[in-house]
Amino acid sequence: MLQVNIPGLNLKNPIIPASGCFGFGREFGELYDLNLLGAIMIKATTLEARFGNYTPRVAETASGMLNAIGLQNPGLKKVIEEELEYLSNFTTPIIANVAGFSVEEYVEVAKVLSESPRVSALELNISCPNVKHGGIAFGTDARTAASLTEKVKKVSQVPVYVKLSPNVTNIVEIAEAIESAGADGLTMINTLLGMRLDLRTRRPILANGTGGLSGPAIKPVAIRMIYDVSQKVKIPIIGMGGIQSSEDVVEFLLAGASAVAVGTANFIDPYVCPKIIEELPSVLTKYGFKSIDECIGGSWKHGF
Amino acid sequence: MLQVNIPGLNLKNPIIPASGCFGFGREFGELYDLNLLGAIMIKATTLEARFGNYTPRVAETASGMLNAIGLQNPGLKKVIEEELEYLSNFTTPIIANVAGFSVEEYVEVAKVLSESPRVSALELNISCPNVKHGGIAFGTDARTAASLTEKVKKVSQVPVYVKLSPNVTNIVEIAEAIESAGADGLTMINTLLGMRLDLRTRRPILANGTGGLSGPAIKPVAIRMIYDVSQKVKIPIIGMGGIQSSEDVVEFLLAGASAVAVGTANFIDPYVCPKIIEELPSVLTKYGFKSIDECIGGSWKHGF
Amino acid sequence: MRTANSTIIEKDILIDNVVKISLKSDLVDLKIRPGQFVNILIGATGETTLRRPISVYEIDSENKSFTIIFRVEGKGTRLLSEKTVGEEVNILGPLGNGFPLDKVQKGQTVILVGGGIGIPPLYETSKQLKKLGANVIHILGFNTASDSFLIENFSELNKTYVSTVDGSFGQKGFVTDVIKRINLDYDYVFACGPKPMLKALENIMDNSKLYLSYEERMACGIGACFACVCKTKKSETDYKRVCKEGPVFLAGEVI
Amino acid sequence: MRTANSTIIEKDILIDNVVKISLKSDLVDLKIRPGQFVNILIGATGETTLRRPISVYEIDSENKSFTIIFRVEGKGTRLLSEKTVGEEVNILGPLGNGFPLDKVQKGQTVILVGGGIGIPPLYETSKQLKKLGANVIHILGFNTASDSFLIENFSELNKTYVSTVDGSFGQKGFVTDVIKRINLDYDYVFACGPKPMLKALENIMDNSKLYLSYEERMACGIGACFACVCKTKKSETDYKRVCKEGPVFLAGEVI
Ligand SMILES: Cc1cc2nc3c(=O)[nH]c(=O)nc-3n(C[C@H](O)[C@H](O)[C@H](O)COP(=O)(O)OP(=O)(O)OC[C@H]3O[C@@H](n4cnc5c(N)ncnc54)[C@H](O)[C@@H]3O)c2cc1C
Ligand SMILES: Cc1cc2nc3c(=O)[nH]c(=O)nc-3n(C[C@H](O)[C@H](O)[C@H](O)COP(=O)(O)OP(=O)(O)OC[C@H]3O[C@@H](n4cnc5c(N)ncnc54)[C@H](O)[C@@H]3O)c2cc1C
Ligand SMILES: Cc1cc2nc3c(=O)[nH]c(=O)nc-3n(C[C@H](O)[C@H](O)[C@H](O)COP(=O)(O)O)c2cc1C
Ligand SMILES: Cc1cc2nc3c(=O)[nH]c(=O)nc-3n(C[C@H](O)[C@H](O)[C@H](O)COP(=O)(O)O)c2cc1C
Ligand code: FES
Ligand code: FES
Repeated sequence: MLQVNIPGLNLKNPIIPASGCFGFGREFGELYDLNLLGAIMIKATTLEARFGNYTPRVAETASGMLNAIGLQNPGLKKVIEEELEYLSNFTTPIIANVAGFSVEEYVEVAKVLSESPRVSALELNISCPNVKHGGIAFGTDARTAASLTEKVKKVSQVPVYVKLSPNVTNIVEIAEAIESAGADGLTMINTLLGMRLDLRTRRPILANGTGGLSGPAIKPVAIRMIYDVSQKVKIPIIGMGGIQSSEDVVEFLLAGASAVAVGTANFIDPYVCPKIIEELPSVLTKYGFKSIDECIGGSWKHGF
Repeated sequence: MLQVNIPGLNLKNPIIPASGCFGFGREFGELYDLNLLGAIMIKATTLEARFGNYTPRVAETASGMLNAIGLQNPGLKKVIEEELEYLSNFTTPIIANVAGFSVEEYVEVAKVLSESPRVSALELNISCPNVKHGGIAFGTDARTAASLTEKVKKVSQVPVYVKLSPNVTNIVEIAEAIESAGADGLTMINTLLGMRLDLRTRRPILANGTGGLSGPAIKPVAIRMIYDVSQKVKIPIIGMGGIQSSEDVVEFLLAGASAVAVGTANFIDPYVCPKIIEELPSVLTKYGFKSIDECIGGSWKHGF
Repeated sequence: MRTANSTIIEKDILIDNVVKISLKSDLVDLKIRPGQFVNILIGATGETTLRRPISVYEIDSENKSFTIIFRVEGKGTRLLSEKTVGEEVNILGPLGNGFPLDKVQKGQTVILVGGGIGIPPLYETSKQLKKLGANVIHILGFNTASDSFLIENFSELNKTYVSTVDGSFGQKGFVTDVIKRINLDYDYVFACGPKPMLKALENIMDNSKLYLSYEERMACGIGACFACVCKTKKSETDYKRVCKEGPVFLAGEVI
Repeated sequence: MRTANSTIIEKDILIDNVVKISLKSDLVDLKIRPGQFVNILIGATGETTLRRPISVYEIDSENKSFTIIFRVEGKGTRLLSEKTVGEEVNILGPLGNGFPLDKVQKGQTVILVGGGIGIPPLYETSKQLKKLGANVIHILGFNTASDSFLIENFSELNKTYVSTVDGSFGQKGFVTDVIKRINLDYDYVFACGPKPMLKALENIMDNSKLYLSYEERMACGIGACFACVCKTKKSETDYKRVCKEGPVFLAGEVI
């Protein structure tokens, strides 16, 4: 009932922990069997190891949080040798999140990661708002995004999903450009740019100043963007932004997502992914669905 | 201590109910003395009367709400003859919110409203996300926004504040263009475009499909945008987006706003504006401020 | 109309998912009219942002309290149902117009028609109509016997007919089937219930005597936000606000 | 480490804004170590989204309960302080490494240095060190006498020195002033308190014997999100997570 097939990914269920909210799986692996998951989106990987931003890196907001981790990761080599090695203990498909500060870096990281037998698909992160150069700069202009997608597609051994930034005037235009450039799928949304100030210090709470807003607060924005984009592209969408429950999952599927990723909710309830996977069948039944496929795009497809 | 002077507006305090969340003041006038308020932003006015969108027009979201009222209003003539007439019973400055579906309409509405002795300033609403044409279309492109601002400035008898849409890739660029076009001030932010689906009907909850997201959920986005824009323009900003408390007000002032507007919170606590006005002095004192002026831009100005 | 922190002094579960709560509240001093509603702040912003509109079921001026009855629908009503005696909730009210009791004269016949969770606001209405000396008749509709509630309370006050869709209690069918069968003369009909019931009444009753209580999603509840607006026949832009000019409208007044 | 719904079985206000809460919890079965912390879900998302990290003050394995002591700082701790006996909270734990009790041998001297709200985690530490047969000495620092708490509890266990910044109780000045005065030999120092206190200790104590408990804003609390990371001297990109490799680090281990 929960099975979903999208390029490179035969998912036994549509629930995927979101990149950056699940590390490389080790910590959650202490809490439950990672094989329960539909797939795993691992933390953004850059060519070299990065420490990321200074702390504080997180701040709470109403029904959400800001983060400015700054793409901390052990670098491509260690990700392959240590993290993907650890993940070889599981059969769950791995989606590797690719970040960079130049086209060349993106291409190199994507090429090498895609060659790993442990990686089923790439998620091209052109929407990280927390680094000064790179990241979001590649995701807010349709031509830049398309050109990067094309180059990565050329070298990748596995399907390429491109992660869209919500911080744009016209997300449909960017999605269409990325589709035309050959992307196999889209993942959306990354975080909204936000800030909080500390009244005592009179300064931003985050050392980085701005951060990415995630959590239930942004769900309506995510639903709207997926609803709009899914009607204009043919490639599948992995939806995310504020998912906390099985009901939220159904809402994302109805909006037009084929699978979903859960980010911030992992911090609130570390068991949230297996919990949703367990509950999803009965919630689907409650709302009259016989399968995931029947849900996808149900809010705008005819026949409902 | 709470006094703020910005073009056209000598505010006895910086607290203003936001446009569309306060009607034309009559209903809240039954609850408290409207003269307590710093100013009042009245509901968007178009040339002709408009019914607006079908219902449901509102939906709840995590720490926020969606609305798609669709610029319902009695039309320019009635606003002047009936609503502004009612507001003549009070001395609080009125900021008239100007909407339209064409440049000509904006210019005509702005001209006539600005001639009313009861109107102290205009708020040019180029960011309403809830109508198919006009509204937001004027606010997401820097050149269109600047050209409209220029035309309205030519006919207006009072200072013109332009209300910015957060649904853009680069809000600083648009703010700068509007400043160059002669705007006297900015108001920001209008709502974020969002959507919610009803799992039972499998359709958007709002009859209009999408709606504008407001409330505490969007506060971090508002703070970030005001922080960025206020450092790049010289004209004052009236800040809004999720304000619920005196602490929130101080956060907006520190980010760079000179005054603030309170929207959604009026629905949660109809007395929220007078309550904030009463508490604000002690909250300012608590955080070591002697005046509003001292707060404004405090997060990025030197000497703090 | 104003806000008041009101204390829950009694709580009953009438049937599965239908809860009755009595509140000690200064709002009672403001003279609540039958058919009016209040707008309840459930609690923490984030969980529920907006207030929830609920009609007044009964008013006890002496005890300075009033009672509401509501069905657990979603998050807000669930959280409200979990509150316990002694807890405070902030309530805005009284709101709206209420039923036009001022039109009713002694000896006139008023039929009160309620469907499901639309029934509670008719109770105080019935009590006050009786005090006015009107002949009051209740027609209450439910889906099935196990869904029914308040039948005894209404029966104690005035003559009460009941219908259930499946015939498990009272007459099988809809309230309109009862109305057709008993075929009464009447001066007024006041009705509250699901939209299809209100439509059905419009089709068979004298619309100049029929007052219907409407529901619409609300934000402010006081007339300021234009969330709850209905069109009228007068013009393309003429409107009524359910929260302010309503929730009770003469049949045909709004479309 | 796992989550458990834990029931508040006791609640005390120690001084203004400092609250002690005991919880019946299955987490106790997982063997909590002194200096470890738990991550508490305060309640409704929206009001507080993230969990709040609080150290363990005392463990009662027999009674399957543990105790925390916290200061009301902001929204989360305020809401937690308003919870009553009988209420449940969801707790994730035990988290972090705790103090290195395994390094301490019978007869060795351990100085426990605590400042303000950093004092509570030293209590279970002291109890277990005593059981191990170590000589334990407490040095507790407060701002002023009326801010002080737990002095008696610590005094009952082991020798306890107190300093207050304004001299209103114990020695006037900082914990470091006490240390300089008593000039003790020691095998280990375990410390928890504000950053300036930890820095001051690094300056005057033998860093190879000094273990410091750090605080950092957290999201996951389990090592997955990289919110709470500190640099080390090893390289520009080497790091430790306060929630996983910490919160207790050897002096100089992180910068
Ligand atoms: C004037 C008026 C009087 C009412 N009187 C009663 C009453 O006496 N007893 C009773 O059980 N119910 C009554 N209702 C309906 C009641 O307001 C809704 O059932 C309730 O708001 C649902 O909230 P929820 O959080 O449980 O559901 P959710 O679906 O979680 O609510 C989400 C949002 O939708 C709104 N909403 C959902 N359903 C309705 C609805 N039917 N009408 C208006 N808004 C809705 C909620 O207020 C909230 O803003 C009345 C509604 C109106 C407008
Ligand atoms: C490992 C560890 C152990 C701790 N043990 C204790 C203890 O035993 N007793 C005690 O009183 N306090 C302890 N603290 C500090 C405690 O976590 C904060 O005081 C608390 O999180 C503040 O939350 P709030 O909602 O009241 O404040 P708010 O300012 O409203 O919190 C907003 C956000 O900032 C975070 N935050 C604010 N202050 C701190 C801080 N000092 N450290 C980490 N995050 C913070 C909150 O967790 C929350 O995410 C500990 C912190 C850590 C990291
Ligand atoms: C702490 C944190 C770290 C994140 N790191 C990454 C990252 O490395 N790469 C990425 O593509 N997205 C990253 N994200 C974004 C999430 O993958 C996700 O798109 C976003 O948080 C919205 O989903 P949510 O609301 O469920 O958290 C991060 C989010 C958070 C909260
Ligand atoms: C119900 C509703 C109606 C609104 N109508 C208008 C409007 O007519 N004109 C306008 O410029 N903004 C309108 N807004 C936007 C608000 O003025 C404000 O910019 C926005 O809601 C953010 O502030 P808040 O989070 O405090 O509500 C409306 C908002 C709401 C919630
Ligand atoms: S709910 Fe705001 S006008 Fe009726
Ligand atoms: S809080 Fe997430 S890694 Fe430490």
